[in-house]
Amino acid sequence: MNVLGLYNYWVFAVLLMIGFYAVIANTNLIKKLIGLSIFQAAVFLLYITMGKISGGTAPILPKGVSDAVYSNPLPQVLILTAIVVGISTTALGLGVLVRIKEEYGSIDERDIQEIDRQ
Amino acid sequence: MTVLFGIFLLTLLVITAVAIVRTRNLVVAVMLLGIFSLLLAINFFLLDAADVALTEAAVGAGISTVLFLGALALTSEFEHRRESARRRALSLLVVASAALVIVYATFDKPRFGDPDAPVLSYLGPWYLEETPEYVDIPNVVTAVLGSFRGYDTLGEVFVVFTAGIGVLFLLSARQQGTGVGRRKVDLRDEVLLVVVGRLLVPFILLFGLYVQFHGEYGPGGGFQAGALVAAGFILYSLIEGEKRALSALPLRALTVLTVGGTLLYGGVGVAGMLMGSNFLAYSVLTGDPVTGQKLGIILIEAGVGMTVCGVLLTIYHAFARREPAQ
Amino acid sequence: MTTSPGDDTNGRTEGSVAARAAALAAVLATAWLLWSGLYKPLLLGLGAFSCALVVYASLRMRLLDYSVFSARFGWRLLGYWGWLGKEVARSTMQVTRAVLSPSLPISPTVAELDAESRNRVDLAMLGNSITLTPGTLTIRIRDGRLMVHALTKEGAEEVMEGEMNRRVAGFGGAEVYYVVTLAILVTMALALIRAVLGPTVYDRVLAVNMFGTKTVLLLSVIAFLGGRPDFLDLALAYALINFISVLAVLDFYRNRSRRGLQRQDGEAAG
Amino acid sequence: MIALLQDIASWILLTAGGAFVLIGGIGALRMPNLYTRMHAASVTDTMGAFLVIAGIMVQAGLSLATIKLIAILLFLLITSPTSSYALASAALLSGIRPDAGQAADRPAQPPPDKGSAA
Repeated sequence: MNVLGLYNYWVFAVLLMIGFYAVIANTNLIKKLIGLSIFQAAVFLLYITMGKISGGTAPILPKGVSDAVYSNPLPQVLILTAIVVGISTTALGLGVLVRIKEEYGSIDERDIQEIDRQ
Repeated sequence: MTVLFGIFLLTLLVITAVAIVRTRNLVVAVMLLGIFSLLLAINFFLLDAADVALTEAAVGAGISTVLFLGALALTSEFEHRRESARRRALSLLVVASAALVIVYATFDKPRFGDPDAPVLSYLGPWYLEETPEYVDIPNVVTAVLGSFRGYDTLGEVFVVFTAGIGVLFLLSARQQGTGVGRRKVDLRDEVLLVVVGRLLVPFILLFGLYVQFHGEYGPGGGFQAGALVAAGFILYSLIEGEKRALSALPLRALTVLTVGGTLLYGGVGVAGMLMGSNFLAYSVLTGDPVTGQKLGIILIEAGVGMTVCGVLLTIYHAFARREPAQ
Repeated sequence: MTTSPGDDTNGRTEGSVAARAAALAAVLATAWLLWSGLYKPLLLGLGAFSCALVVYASLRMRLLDYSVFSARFGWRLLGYWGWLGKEVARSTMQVTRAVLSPSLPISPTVAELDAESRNRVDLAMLGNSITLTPGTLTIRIRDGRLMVHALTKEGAEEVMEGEMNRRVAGFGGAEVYYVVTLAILVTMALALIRAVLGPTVYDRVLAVNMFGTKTVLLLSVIAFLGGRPDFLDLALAYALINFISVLAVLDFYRNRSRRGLQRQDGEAAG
Repeated sequence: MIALLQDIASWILLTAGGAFVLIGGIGALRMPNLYTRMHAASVTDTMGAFLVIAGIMVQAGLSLATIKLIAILLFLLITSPTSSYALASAALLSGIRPDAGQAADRPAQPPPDKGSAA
């Protein structure tokens, strides 16, 4: 169990880097945004993992139970709001891309740079 | 055993992420992103984060797919491979070495679920112990979100609000064209979809409100509820078309919802000041501090729900009403 | 109970909007009371407010203008569901045999079927019943005609014979949860393989869809496994809204093909 | 005694449900084209879902949880054929012929998207 005890963090690292790869290796701007979403999800996973206690349960205290172990509520609060903020900001990014497409006729980094150079 | 399930699901998560990056068809990428979100929600649930899982469900099932597809319809659904092999190899190198560094760093981290981890030793237990006394509601997450960290949540609501305004500025400028926008056809000729949609919309809305008002007792609250109610209206709009959806819930009403929600949240804070305490201190709202806390949380959660719902629908309509570029 | 396509109450097809609104309010109030399970004055008040708000929204959306919540509750309907259940069980076994036998004995067929009733609700119920029965799948409904895809010729013939058409008108034993969780997880992996392999976009949508159902089941099971059955809300959320993304895909392709863009410009994407 | 009967009943229901869920998954992989795959998927959606949820219901007995499970099952039985229909209509619209017969994906259909298998 000792080695598997870090599995969540490894998945975090891999997901983070998959998202990062999509951002730096692709020239398509929507793909970059999708990469950012994955990147973001990796961070969510890290926070929630750190709040987990073995044998714990969700921090919603049922009546009449006093000896239960609860996982940490704080990371959950942070991530809960971050998810909604994440979709709003992603939408903002998509809005910018739509305008870029209208102005440049493309959402590819290369095309945009070429047009800008002219 | 549950830990092993978690490990299996996380592996699926990584496979999905790789598939998302590799595909050239962006619609496929968005579909895979849907699977990614489902897996993420199950993982959150396994990690005891019921509230977070419900948020991911409310946002990931539907809304995020709808928004991405809306943007794809206005841009392009295929990715033309333009980057050079050198760039990809270089990126891969950077990414792989960074991943190795992070993995190396994790060996210093406390093991999964370790109750002695530093993260778990200070604030978390304090919230768990004090919530029954100060706020007296079962859901500690809601208590922290609404009361203990009310400033933070207010900030998040402002961010959501700003993002909504931003999309509005970007996409609501007048365009030449028919003025109908991207969605020329609705699904009204699909009898089956119309019937089921009409049947489900009231229940989705009711479920959204149920989640809103049971946030103190179970997983739920304004963020989840706002997204769920928005999903209900989006379903209606998908089936019946933009025109009908906008006559049922006009853009002006959405603005009122968005602004009203934010003002309600801020107003509760100011009310605390006016009644002789600090900004966002709910205890003074009524004679009894605990009741005051409860009232404050219900009010600010309502504000959050209104803003989130208003912003998500505003964004959705902004994309749906836009004419695609030539 | 909450509701199924038919079992709403007294509204005959010609009932007035007000009567339908009252019926909807009653159903919603029942649903709230059953879901909530907390009967404090504050929550009851909020519940009443919520129901009123939803009815108002439904009126604004003109959901009650014609009767989706139409009627026909009664023994006949109960009998129908019982019969449908039997059909589903029988055809499940047929499809199971087909899936598991090495030679994959299928003979896909498309059949067209004239519905006996033109009523929209009847059509929807018929269409969904056909899809619910494994081995047959409604793929298009236009002007009272249903296009049905069947896995085997026999299946198509059975639908054509039209019986369905006529009819329409603290938890012990944790190990078993592990067994079923395992089955669901493996199926998720299989669906993921399908999502990665494709080959068409729609195969991937199908995989997303399968994943959604599996998620609902898995969340229900885990809620019990963890001893917190009050977290079933999560599964309910997915059961209610997960199909929106499939509708969004349909909407996307319909609006795109209407714009006269090339159907498969995928070759250019190579 | 009753508890034992409950356990046995839910064992049977859940195991059978798990089996059908699995069969649906295998079918979705083995079937030759989209429409036939959808038939296999519907085994999971209908029979699998019903048996699994019924199995949990037997365990839960008469409680709030059972009512929620009934609601979940009901909505699932309404939405899952609906999304199958929407999916089939979308596929039909984009020219994937259902009369492909036994033929596997490739010949009868438009070229596949250049997907992740690339």
